[in-house]
Amino acid sequence: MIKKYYKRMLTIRYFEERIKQMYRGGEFFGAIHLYIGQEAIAVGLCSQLSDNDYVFSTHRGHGHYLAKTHDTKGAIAELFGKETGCSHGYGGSMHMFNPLKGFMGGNGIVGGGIPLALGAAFSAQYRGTNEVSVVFFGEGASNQGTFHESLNLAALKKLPLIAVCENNRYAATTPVALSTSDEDITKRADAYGIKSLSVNGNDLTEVIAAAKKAVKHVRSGNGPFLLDCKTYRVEPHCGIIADKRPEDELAQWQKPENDPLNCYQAQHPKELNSATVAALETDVKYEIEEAVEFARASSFPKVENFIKEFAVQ
Amino acid sequence: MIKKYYKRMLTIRYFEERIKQMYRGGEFFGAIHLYIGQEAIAVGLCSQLSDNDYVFSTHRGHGHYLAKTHDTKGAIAELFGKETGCSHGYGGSMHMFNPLKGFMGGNGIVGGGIPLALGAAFSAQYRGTNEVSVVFFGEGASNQGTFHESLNLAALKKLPLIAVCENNRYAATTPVALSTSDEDITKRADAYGIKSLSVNGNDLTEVIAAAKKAVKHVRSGNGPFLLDCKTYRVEPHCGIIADKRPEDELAQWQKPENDPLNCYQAQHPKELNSATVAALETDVKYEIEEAVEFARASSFPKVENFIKEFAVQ
Amino acid sequence: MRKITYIDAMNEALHEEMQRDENVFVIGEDVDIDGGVWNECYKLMETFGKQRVVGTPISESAFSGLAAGAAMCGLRPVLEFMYMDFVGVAMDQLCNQIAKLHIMSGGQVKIPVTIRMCGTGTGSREAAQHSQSLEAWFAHIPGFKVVMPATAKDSKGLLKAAIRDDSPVIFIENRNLYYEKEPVPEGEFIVPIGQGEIVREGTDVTVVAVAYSRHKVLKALEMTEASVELIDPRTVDPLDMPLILDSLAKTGKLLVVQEATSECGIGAEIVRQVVEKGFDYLDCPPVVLGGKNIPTPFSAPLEDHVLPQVEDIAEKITAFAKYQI
Amino acid sequence: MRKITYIDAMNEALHEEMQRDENVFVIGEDVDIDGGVWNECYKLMETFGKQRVVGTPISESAFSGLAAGAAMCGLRPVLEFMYMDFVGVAMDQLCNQIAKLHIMSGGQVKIPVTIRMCGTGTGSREAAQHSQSLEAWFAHIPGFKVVMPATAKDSKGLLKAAIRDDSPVIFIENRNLYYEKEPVPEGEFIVPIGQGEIVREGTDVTVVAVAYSRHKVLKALEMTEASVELIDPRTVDPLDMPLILDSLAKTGKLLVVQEATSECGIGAEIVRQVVEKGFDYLDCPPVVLGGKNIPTPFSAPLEDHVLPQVEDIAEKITAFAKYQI
Ligand SMILES: Cc1ncc(C[n+]2csc(CCOP(=O)(O)OP(=O)(O)O)c2C)c(N)n1
Ligand SMILES: Cc1ncc(C[n+]2csc(CCOP(=O)(O)OP(=O)(O)O)c2C)c(N)n1
Ligand SMILES: [Mg+2]
Ligand SMILES: [Mg+2]
Repeated sequence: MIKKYYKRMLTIRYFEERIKQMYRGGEFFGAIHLYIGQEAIAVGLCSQLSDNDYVFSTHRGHGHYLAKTHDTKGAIAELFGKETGCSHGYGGSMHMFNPLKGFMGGNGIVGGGIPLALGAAFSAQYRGTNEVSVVFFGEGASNQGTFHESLNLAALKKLPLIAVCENNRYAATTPVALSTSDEDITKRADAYGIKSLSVNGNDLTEVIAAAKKAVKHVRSGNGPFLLDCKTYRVEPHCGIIADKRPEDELAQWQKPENDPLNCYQAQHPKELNSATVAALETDVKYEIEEAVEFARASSFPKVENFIKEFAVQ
Repeated sequence: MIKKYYKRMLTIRYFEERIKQMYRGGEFFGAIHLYIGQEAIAVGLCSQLSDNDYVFSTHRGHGHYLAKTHDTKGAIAELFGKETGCSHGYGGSMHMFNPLKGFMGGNGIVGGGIPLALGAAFSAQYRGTNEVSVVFFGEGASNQGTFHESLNLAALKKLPLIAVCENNRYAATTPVALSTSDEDITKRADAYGIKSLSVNGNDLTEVIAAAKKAVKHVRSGNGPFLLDCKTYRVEPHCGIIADKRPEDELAQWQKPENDPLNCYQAQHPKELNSATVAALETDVKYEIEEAVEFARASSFPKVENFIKEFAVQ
Repeated sequence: MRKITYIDAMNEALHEEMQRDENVFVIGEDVDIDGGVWNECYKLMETFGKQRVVGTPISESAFSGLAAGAAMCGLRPVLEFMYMDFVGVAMDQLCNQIAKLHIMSGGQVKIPVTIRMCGTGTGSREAAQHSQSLEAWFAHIPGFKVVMPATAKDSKGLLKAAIRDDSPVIFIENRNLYYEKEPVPEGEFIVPIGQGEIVREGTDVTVVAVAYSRHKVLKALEMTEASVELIDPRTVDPLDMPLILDSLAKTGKLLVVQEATSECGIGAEIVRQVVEKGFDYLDCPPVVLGGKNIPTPFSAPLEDHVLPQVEDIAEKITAFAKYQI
Repeated sequence: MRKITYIDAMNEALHEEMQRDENVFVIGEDVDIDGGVWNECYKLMETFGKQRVVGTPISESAFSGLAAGAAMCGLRPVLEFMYMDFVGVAMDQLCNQIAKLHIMSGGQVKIPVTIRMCGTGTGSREAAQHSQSLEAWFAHIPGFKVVMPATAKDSKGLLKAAIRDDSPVIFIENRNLYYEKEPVPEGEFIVPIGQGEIVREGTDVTVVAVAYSRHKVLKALEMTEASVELIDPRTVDPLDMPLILDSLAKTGKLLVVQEATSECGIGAEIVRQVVEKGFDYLDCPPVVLGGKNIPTPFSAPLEDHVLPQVEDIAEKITAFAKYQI
């Protein structure tokens, strides 16, 4: 398990590094928002879910996608706009989909996915399955009206929803102190009578433990749960935006003990000794290069099919 | 003061009774939402405001209008759609305006006025005046996204806003338990670090005391304040909607001790002895009949002016 | 034929479709209590229970999104806005989520949501925030179908078609029609989306009447000698252009009547398509008679002034009929 | 003439107007940090301080309402949406509040709010939720003016006009133009709202190019022999119909090019007005070349297919020019 989880975080990390490089090289276009530094949250949550459970993601969704589906090829091909992409090239970075694996899409609208996640939770309740619905969102999104409406509604209907706030301290260039009047999002959960937990989102062990609790609570029909995960966005917000955060702050968060991968490795020196990690790194790199080749070799979707399938008139 | 406050409540009560009668008689049209049973809240709050302070109202706004402006004539004429109405006939029941008296309009959209009220508070801060901005809304409205966004923003910017929730236990036909996952709205204020108080909204003395505190807090630059006023909507939601609430519940709330007028009278047996009350009743009735005559005698707004003033093209 | 009201006809459709398909459920404010504020959900709660008749707080964004997410998982929600005017608070969930999820997923998810816009209409003195007919907003956004039944029969047949359709359908109701009894066939029937109806045949002028305007035009016809071909498009997106063009081939003259403001409305769209596809049929300039470009005022004479009245329509038709090339 | 970028031109307008009138302030996400994400607020914070350069949480409804309320009290807010596509979350505050407060109050309050729709545009592979041109939504709602500058000069002149206007103005920017240097006169100038511009004179065909399409049409002109009169309407509500009609009187042929979907778009509105007011000028059917009726897909070849390309425009123009009555 430990190796597996580490490998998943590593896959996300290397995926994002590779993407960044190719994006800068002009190999593909569109907006990309990198997940580097937040890997433990996606991996920790998804470690407790099955393919039947649902994940709703955000604009910063590559990590969620990989953690839920393990589909590196589909993800890269999607970024390239290829027909082998997980959304057949129609979605791109912000709209990866894989409903067969329970991945219900990213979202280009901040806070836009929270109401959608209610629906999957509702469907589980309606059919009497024990599926759960997980929605990721940033601390910035927690100030959108949809957050409030959805949490109240989830609580009223006791829906099996896990709301995961990734508090990475910034919304684009705005620091959390200027966006969120009380940074402690669990207080918002309290206001609706929703159970919650705050965790160090960069410590996979903590996240897994919290995710276990949340999933158990929700699967047993006790209604929604909120997880407040403290983390940090290491990269700039996205491709085009200048990043002028304080250097010492950046340095602080890049220290080994604050990096989710290093932190997890330090906790498991035996299972994740340097030989093992080196081997994993080789594996993951190989897998990603394979996926890059796959994406490059794939074709673009055909305009003719497009018209047939989607045109209304 | 006691007589004055009582008279204000009485004016609202009789106004609404008269309106109901005329509406049923087909004398005017449109939606009307009566304020009967909630008089103490509007009167209590407005007792602490000057003409320079702002009030933003709702679909159920006659009481707020009268308490803030004392303009019975303008209100009735507006309901009749006459050019002497407080919105010159353009607004009707849900859109009474009187900016000179600080009455910034009703609203046909539930939760729609809360963001607007931020703006008046912002303007006070911007200009460095000590005006306060008061917004009324129902417990139903507290589940709209605008409530959440506005309170967070008000707290962040320390705006001089008083948010007054009139929890009258119903939103149209939906009881509060089915709309608001935790009925205690002050918990929501807590989530944003906003100071708040819960009061018996049918007890004018309590409301006045709370309003004093709130106004003092806000005027001194300490940021927003939330008042949670427990009350009950005695009449049906509006003209067209069936009302099938439990008879015992209705009876309970119509008991003298729960009626804001009776309650206040009982607290002040001397100042509000039966002779005084009878005299006030006569006065108020006369005033309202005068306003009705005024409204009836007024003209409709002229289509020609309308076109000149408002047509864009 | 038996006569029932528009609202009861829709209520029948809901009963039938919920019976037929256990994935159909209704969601909206007050739908679970006393049959909903318009009586549109009469007896649904008693028959189908609260898991399928879902009352909500006043949280239109959240419950619209809930419907979309449920649809992604295979359910078929019928979602209610108490008045069409309130849709502003949920436009993102409708237009960026519901309308686009199918294509953004590369076709992997379907969003068979029926979105009932209740209480649409004018003339009852409800002022600017309760008087809008916003079909053009949705016709402009790819991904929706938009229907506007103007009779009890169509209200039933189109609601059933909408619920069975795999695309999101905006279903726009008119409050002035709710409680009038009209002939409606017994039992099952569907009115196909995309099919207009010739209400009256005629040879001088083609009048396309959107939604409630159908009734105003019928009244106007009593005041004119002209031979009018009256078309009710019933679906405004996609439009039944063949029907309109065939009629124009005969009459050469087009008047569109709608309650929405003319600017960028359905009438403008009909004109765009008509001139592009049937320019040679036209004997005179097509005209749209719509709401004036002013938010609807409360006062009766002003409201009446802003909206096309029966007399205005009759006058326009007569002038059109007289028009010589 | 000096050359500066579209974004710097708007930034100049903000500096000048904030200097001129202390009631003008800007509000939106990230506007207070590093000059905003588009650099549109460069140095505003340093110059005017945080009471007049108001950063907000991602709460578009709340801060749009804040702007409206502040305007009711006499301030003149300039409100920013980071992308036009995000406006869905605030449509109620915009269309039911900002557009209607003036009339609902019987004229007692004014709402001089400028609403900047930043980041509008297509072609940069940002997919369905970041590629919409929603001017038609606002043109359809009475109470707004809607402008769409397509040059650096107009971006400055129209922004100043918008800020000084007492009505709410929807100001739609195009992200593809942001960082290109173009000639802009020094100092103060205003481009009046409601005035189109003849970009090229010609005699065969009138092409009305909405916003960014102006640049596509200019490229297309290099591929055709036709003598084209190119009009940039600049304001799409109210439209400068005299300018368009005068041109049509000369050419008899109308092509509208826009990025928004054609259904119920500005092009349809132009056609509606043109046929109503200038039917006899028309030698052939007016055509709108707009976005296809499909949410914009991500993949490059699909996105290009959905939007009018330079070649499509050139082809249409050539065909139009050849068209004989
Ligand atoms: C409704 C809306 N407003 C603004 C944006 C632009 N935007 C995209 S991401 C972002 C910041 C989001 O911050 P947060 O929710 O904390 O997520 P993070 O980017 O930190 O992961 C903003 C403002 C948007 N996409 N949608
Ligand atoms: C956005 C929106 N949704 C729904 C409505 C219809 N509506 C009008 S009043 C009302 C109930 C409001 O309840 P509450 O906020 O508690 O105020 P109350 O009527 O009890 O005073 C509803 C649902 C509306 N006007 N606006
Ligand atoms: Mg963040
Ligand atoms: Mg209530």
